[in-house]
Amino acid sequence: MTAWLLVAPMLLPVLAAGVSFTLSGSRAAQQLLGVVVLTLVLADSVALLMMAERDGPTAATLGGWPAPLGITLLADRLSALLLMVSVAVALAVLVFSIGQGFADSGRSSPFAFHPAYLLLTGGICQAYLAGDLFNLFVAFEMMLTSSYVLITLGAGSGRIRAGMTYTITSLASSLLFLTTIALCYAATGTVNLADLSQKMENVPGGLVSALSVLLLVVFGIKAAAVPLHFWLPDSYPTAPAPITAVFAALLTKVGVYAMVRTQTLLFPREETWTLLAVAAILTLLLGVLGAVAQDDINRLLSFVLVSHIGFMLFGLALFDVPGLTGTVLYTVHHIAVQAGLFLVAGIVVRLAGTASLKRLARAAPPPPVVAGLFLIPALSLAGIPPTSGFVAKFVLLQAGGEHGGAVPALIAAALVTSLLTLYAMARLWRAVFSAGPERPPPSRYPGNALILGAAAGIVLTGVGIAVGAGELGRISERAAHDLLERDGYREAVLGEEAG
Amino acid sequence: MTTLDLVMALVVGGLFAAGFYLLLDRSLMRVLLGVIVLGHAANLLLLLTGGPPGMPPVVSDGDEAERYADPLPQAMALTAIVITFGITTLLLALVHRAWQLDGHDEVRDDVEDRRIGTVEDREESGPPLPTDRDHEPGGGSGR
Amino acid sequence: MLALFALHAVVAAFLPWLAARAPRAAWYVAALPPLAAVGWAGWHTSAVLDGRTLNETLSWAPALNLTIELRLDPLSLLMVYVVSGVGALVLLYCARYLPGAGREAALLLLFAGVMFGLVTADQLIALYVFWELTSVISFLLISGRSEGSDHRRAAEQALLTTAAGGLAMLFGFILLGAEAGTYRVSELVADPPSGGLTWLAATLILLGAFAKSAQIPFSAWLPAAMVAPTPVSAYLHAAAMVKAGVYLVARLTPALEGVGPWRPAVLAVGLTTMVVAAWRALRQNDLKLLIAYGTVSELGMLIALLGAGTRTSALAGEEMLLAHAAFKSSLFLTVGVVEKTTGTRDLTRLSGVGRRLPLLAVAASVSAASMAGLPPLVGYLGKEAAFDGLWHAPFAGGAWAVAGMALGSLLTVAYSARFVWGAFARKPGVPETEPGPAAFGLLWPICLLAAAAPVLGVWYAGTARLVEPYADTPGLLVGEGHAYAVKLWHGVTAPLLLSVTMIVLGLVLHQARLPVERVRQRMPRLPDSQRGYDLTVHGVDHAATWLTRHTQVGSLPFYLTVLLVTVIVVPGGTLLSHSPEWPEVVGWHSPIQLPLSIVVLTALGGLVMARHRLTAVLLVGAVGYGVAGLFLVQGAPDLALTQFLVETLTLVVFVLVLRRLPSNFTPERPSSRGRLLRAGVALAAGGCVAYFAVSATAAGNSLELSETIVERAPETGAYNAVNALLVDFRALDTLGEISVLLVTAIGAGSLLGYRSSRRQWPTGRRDGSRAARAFRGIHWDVPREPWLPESDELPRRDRSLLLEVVVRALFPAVLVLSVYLLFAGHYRPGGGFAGGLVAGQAFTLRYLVGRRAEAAFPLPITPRAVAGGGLALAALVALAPLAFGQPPLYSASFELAIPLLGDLKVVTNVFFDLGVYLLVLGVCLKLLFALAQARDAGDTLVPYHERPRGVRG
Amino acid sequence: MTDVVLDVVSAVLILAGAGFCLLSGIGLVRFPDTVSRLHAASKAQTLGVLLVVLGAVLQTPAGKAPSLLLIALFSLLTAPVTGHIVARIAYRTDAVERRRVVLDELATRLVDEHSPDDRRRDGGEPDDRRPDDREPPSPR
Amino acid sequence: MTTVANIALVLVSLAGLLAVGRLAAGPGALDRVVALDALVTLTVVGAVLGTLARSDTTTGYVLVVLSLLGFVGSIASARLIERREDMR
Amino acid sequence: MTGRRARLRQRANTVLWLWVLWLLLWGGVRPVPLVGGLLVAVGVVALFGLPPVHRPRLRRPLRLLGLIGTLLTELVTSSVLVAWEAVSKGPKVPTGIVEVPLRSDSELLMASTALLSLMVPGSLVLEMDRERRLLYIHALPVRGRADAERRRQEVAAVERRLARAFAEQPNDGQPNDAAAGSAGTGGGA
Ligand code: NA
Ligand code: NA
Repeated sequence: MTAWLLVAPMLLPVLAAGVSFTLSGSRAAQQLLGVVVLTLVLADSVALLMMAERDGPTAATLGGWPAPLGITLLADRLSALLLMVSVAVALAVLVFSIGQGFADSGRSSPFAFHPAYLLLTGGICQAYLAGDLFNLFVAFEMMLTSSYVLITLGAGSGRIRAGMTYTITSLASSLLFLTTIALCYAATGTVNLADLSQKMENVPGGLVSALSVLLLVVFGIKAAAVPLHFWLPDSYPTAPAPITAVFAALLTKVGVYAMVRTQTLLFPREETWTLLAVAAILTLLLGVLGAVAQDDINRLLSFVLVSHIGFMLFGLALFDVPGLTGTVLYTVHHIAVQAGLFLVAGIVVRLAGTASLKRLARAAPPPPVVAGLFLIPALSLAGIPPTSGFVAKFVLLQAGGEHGGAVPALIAAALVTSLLTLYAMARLWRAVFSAGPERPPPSRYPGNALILGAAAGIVLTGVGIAVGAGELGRISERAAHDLLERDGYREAVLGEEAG
Repeated sequence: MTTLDLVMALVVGGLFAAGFYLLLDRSLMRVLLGVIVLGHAANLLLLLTGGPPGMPPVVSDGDEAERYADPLPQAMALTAIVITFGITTLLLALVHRAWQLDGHDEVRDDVEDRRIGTVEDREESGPPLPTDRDHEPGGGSGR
Repeated sequence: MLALFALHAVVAAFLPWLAARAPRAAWYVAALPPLAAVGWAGWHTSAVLDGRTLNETLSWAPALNLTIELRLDPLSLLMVYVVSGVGALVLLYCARYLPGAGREAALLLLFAGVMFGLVTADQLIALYVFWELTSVISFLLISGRSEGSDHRRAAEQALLTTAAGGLAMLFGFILLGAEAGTYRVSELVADPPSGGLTWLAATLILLGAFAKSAQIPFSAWLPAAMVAPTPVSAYLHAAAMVKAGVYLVARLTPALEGVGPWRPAVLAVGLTTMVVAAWRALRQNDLKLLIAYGTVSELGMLIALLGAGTRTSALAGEEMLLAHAAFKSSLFLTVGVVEKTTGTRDLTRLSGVGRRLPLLAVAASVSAASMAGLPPLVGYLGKEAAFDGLWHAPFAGGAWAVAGMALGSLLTVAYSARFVWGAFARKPGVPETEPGPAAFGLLWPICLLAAAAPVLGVWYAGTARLVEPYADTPGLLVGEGHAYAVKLWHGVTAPLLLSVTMIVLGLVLHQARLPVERVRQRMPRLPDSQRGYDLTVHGVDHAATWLTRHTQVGSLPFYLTVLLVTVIVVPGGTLLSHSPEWPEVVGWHSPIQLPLSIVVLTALGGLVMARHRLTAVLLVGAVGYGVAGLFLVQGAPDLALTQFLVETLTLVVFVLVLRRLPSNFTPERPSSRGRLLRAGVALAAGGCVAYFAVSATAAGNSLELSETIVERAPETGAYNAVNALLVDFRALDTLGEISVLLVTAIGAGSLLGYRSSRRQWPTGRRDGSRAARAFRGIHWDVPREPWLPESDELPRRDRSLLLEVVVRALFPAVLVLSVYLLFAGHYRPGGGFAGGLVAGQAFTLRYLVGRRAEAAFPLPITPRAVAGGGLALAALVALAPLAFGQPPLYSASFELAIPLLGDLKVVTNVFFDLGVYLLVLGVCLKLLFALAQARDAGDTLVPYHERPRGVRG
Repeated sequence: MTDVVLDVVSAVLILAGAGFCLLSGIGLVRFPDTVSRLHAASKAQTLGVLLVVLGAVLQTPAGKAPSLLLIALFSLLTAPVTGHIVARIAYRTDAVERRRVVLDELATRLVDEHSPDDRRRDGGEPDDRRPDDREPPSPR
Repeated sequence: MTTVANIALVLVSLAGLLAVGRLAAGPGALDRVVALDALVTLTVVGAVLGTLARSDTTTGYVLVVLSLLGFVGSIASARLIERREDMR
Repeated sequence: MTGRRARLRQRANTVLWLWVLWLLLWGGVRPVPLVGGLLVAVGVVALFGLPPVHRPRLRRPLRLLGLIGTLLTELVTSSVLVAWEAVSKGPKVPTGIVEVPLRSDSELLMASTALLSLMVPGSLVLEMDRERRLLYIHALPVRGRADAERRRQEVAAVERRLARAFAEQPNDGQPNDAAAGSAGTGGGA
């Protein structure tokens, strides 16, 4: 049964995508199928989390072939947690896009959105559960290729240009990933992660370090860590709000997840600390300063996204239980919050007809409910207590507080970033929610219940993360523990003789 | 275990170098060619990691397993080839669409990045800039 | 305590709803929770003062050190009286002042609740939580709902300043917590940390307190925040929020007064602020700004007193804190009434208001007197203690402190006088103001607050009982055996004389305001913290735009160059630095690799030089075929087969797209410097990868897995180990891969499917030889027979009898070949992919001859259904074992005994492969259909290079 | 004995086939125009494949030979088609070095046929002209 | 036999190099098409020789596909060249 | 023969060809491929069948084999010729374009003639004129009229022998004369 729970998050969306593609004639059927399947996957992910929480890392090999012969899927606390939050967000975004009518409006190809979206979700799920480096690559490709399609769907000129930037950079990263897999295989003769983590111990140290760093670069591109981030602010903002939301919330996080997974499992003795710390500081500061410099609401949020990847690198750089706990929590929180903000930004842009802060400042403010929906994730992003952002950030800072050396610099960068994020959010608030000279207030909200409901759902997810910080904190801490104690993972995959 | 031979190292390096060179171009078509070449490079490398040339891994009775070429990199490379093919067609469609819309398939610089001027033209002051972006989903083309 | 906090929040949630229905009653309801808090505090007062503290805990996330610990001790008690008492009165005042403002009511009440939480928090992180919440609520209150940009900026400034301080403070808390091993305040005070980074923690915490309490240089936000409605200012900026910093200092002084920078910083900043802000208050004409500066000044004094770390100064600080809350909020509320009744707060336009509003004038004067420190008011009690405490200070620098305090008092007296004079006095030359009637509902809260001054002053014993327990905290210094008692009369002491002197001098200063103003005009300007704030923000903006402009340049080649350089420098550098020696390499393993390598490298060389698209496409095809050859040499016929098929299909798709593109690349040629750089980076990256490859293969992998695969492949029914991997061992990869293929077909179909095209490359021109031209009109080679029915759609000169005949013969053969490959994959090179690709090529062939793939595919199912169905079939085969209690992707094998044929072995993974086949075929068809569609759409357009310059952009 | 004969025959066939391949390569490089080079390229496609495959067939067990025969069959079927189509297009696009053409009966015929421009002037055969044959409007 | 096959391989390889030379040199696009087509055929010949040299019996089926479909790309490219004078 | 029967016969022929192909691919006649091949062949023809065309029947297969044998010898000799031209003349090789009139009106025969003559090195079919039944052959080397005439005869011979093998009667026993006026007139453009 474990195997079924593990494989369903990928198989169901893939099956549904196939069916959805053939169903292209019927929009309603596609919509229903999408929502039903993602709901099922959400339920599945909850079950996985409960299982992982109870039993620790749980693996299944497919087709009845033992690892490393067959492909291993594995859920531990980290992957199940991220899976659950990601699927929840994906579901909410799907509802949002159905409400917004985006899913229907690709004029040339109304059939394209749903299958692509389902495959995107399937790829994301698979990436979290993959216990095999090459399978992870395939999952990435599913996810990324779907994203190439989604970002260029219904495309005008600007989006094509942005799509080029996004696609080409991602492709470069994918090709590097494939190359790295080849190198890992060359050195070890396996691509199974658990097997790799054992065989990597026999590989000469210099090569291991280099492979570790190479993987960092590969996933750093996907995660948009500085200086590999440039593509993100140039591409995400042009996509429609739900697409941007799901990209921002999920794709970069999968990169972070892969980084955490591989670094902890394969290269535990590597001294990547300095590199990661430097990358974290640069990411935090360059990202947030970029946000401060923007005049476009979506670009601003994209830069904030880049910046906050730095927080996740922060915890990974510490490479201890408190630090990784922080990374886990921050990732979980950021998924919900960033998605929520992009969705609300989408509503704002839709209402005002512009994304420029300058022009938004002149426009009439959106209704208070939108302000409320904006405020909570915005404060969360800035790490203002008692939001989820604060919880996650606090855990990271606290983890950093235990270290000496150069860590205070990291903490200082994180604090400056928090402050500048707040500044950026305040600028947004000022532009969007102040009454400009164009006075006429919107008499009636032109959206519908689905849009607001979906946005509210995501925002409430963020609130839930803050409220449930106790339980989440416990899970995250154990997840971090599992990450550093690799024996659990190896035993789950390779059986008792591993270790 | 033998190392990669010099000739193959040269080919792999050459494929990567040429691929990267093309990837750095502004012409989307050249970039696409670069992606294809890099795909070849990665696949070849993957295959070469399986060791020196061997018999095709089609099992027949009485053969020793060592005689065969390593099948795993082959399977992985095959998967990667198909993926690269898919992406190639997608990019080609993108080239086509770019040309359809703009009359060129050049990867132009992002205009929004140019728009970051100075602090003085922040939202507090200065005349509003006209926006050329369409935020309506699906809109923008062909109208 | 938690219940009280919850009460605030719950009531606040209902206020907007209530206010819309009962504008005034909403405020009365709003006042209930703070009143309940005051009542609750009253109930527990004696117990708490006797040392029995109340504790409550809310477990939020204990694993993360996030617990809300609340504790009512004497200092908290004092603060509860201040924040809840004043809060209740302000809310009641608002019933008249801001009826129906539901949002403000909710926020103010919430604020009261948060302040209540803040002053009772016994855990640093909980304290920080409430602390930041006050900042946020103050931001929302100041900015208003849809006010102008000055409100927004003021709110933003307040938020940023206090949040910046808050963050510093949080850092300090974390360092302190790490040092002490606890975040509990009571434990910290009981066992103060001292070593390590405690000094840094203390400094950072002070930064937070200074920012929150508007100390120089962070003071600018408070005067700016005066744009808020007056009751908001009265509460936030007199009684509550700004007191948070003071409270924090008071809270931690017992623990940290001994830490290096604490006392000097507190005294220097506090007293400087006291003097400078008071000096500024003296020149304000806006009554509200006047008391705002006054507030800053008073806060400086409070910080200095409560941070000085002696028992007497703590007493003084507590007295003053109590006094200040009462008099300053009453004065703010007074300004509110004045403004509401007269329409102005400008003291140069007010005259004779005192006569018209006598009750207000009296109440305000009493408050002002308390502010000035006149006996027998509570302000006097505090100031006496302050002078005494500093006079007998058990630490160095006490004399400076006394001087600062004295100067500050002098100025305080002067601006107090200026306030009373400005608001109420008749001024020669100013027309008498005609204020409207002031509702009693506005006046009585002011009177009540004003009355607190004499009551607390005269009933000093009660006041002392309230303030002494904190001052007796063990951490505070008791100077020279001198136990100061709170009394109105201590006899004629040096502090008394000092106090009297300052009052007199202060009044003199007020009288001499005109000459003083002239002196001030000639003095150099003091550094302005507002200007400092503006410069900082501006600097950040500038730095941000500069940095972003120079990094986020928008150029994809630049980004990719950075990426490659990163790869070269970081992983490449790591490898080089670890293993400098080159491993032993052989020249080649198989001589046939040599010519193939030359083919590949030559084609590559041509490719990077090519300027024509078609040339490049053909060369990249050659590279692909060469690589396929290398695959064959390597012993990978499956791979070579797929590579070859893919290469051919790619070439076809390329060509079909190229029909509509210009022949040369755009842009034609990059700059030579750029090219050189690119070449350098690319060569370095290529070399880097090659070096990696050699090093990694030299590491020597284990052959264990590959041997297992070969040995166990027959168990899957597939003797071709590669096929066994694809359809069984690693079928999940295959499923993912065909998903990718499907989605690319979706994307390509959607991108090619636009009918908007205005652009098509013109076909044929008028040049060429006469013979060549002639062929445009000649169509000799048109078969009569319907060899391929769709080809009569073609331009007739494109037809070819030979081609049609051969394709007619080959088309079914190719399909048969594809089916063969599908089934042969188990035993030979082939499989679903190869089969599907070959089938796709059958239709490609028909498309090339007839330009209509639809005609070749006469079945009633669409390519979409073929592709989607293929994916669904593969996924279903993966799911099917569920019905039989087997793991996912399990492949069953059956022996079927069929008459005549003998035993037939069926392995279910064949159906998986069939799904792959169908999907690949469907994808190919989809592509062909989309390409056909794209071709048909649109008409002629002027090509890019021939358009006028301006249009190209 | 037969084995030796078989070996010798197949060696001769193979070497001859490979030799023709090489010669075709030389022709491909040395011939003056596209159509002539096409002649050379056809050599590899027909004779080279044929001889080498035949040589290989002699060395292969009977069960595996059919695949080789199919190679020969398909090569013989498809190569001429490519040759024809490419040659036709080469001629139509002037990829013929006319200085080396001593005799061109096709050109003679073409001269006899009236040119398309003339025909259009005459208004002849409008029905034969498909949309794709239209001349593009000149760029404005 | 292996020797014969190897000698033949050398000859075919030389032919392949000449073909790739033509492919790189052009000058016309049609020349490149011809060269590419020749290259594919030479690959088939070379592969047949290779299987002979290694007595590998599985690769032959790959070459069937190659010989059957090798001309698809050439025809597609040639057709393009006919339509687009600027691509010659 | 009715249309339906012709259709059936042609389809049966196609099925046969596909069946043989299948068996060749599997490399032997064993029960499973035999049945499977028939199924596949019938399936392909049923799903993707093409309209019937006029196809002359192959009456004398041995003649066809003989023709192919002759062609093979010709193949070798002319290959040597072309190869020699490549090595010796190279860039200076003289070529010619020769018009060949055909007798048969069967499209299959015309195509087969073209195909077979294409296999002979040194000749490429440049154009086909279906209506006038003409082939234009680019031949190499062609030094003059005589060479051209020889080529014309060679191709005509191929057609003749094909027609005999297929027992197809040429329309009028004479080369069609539509091109007679221009045939033989030389001169390049
Ligand atoms: Na590491
Ligand atoms: Na606005």
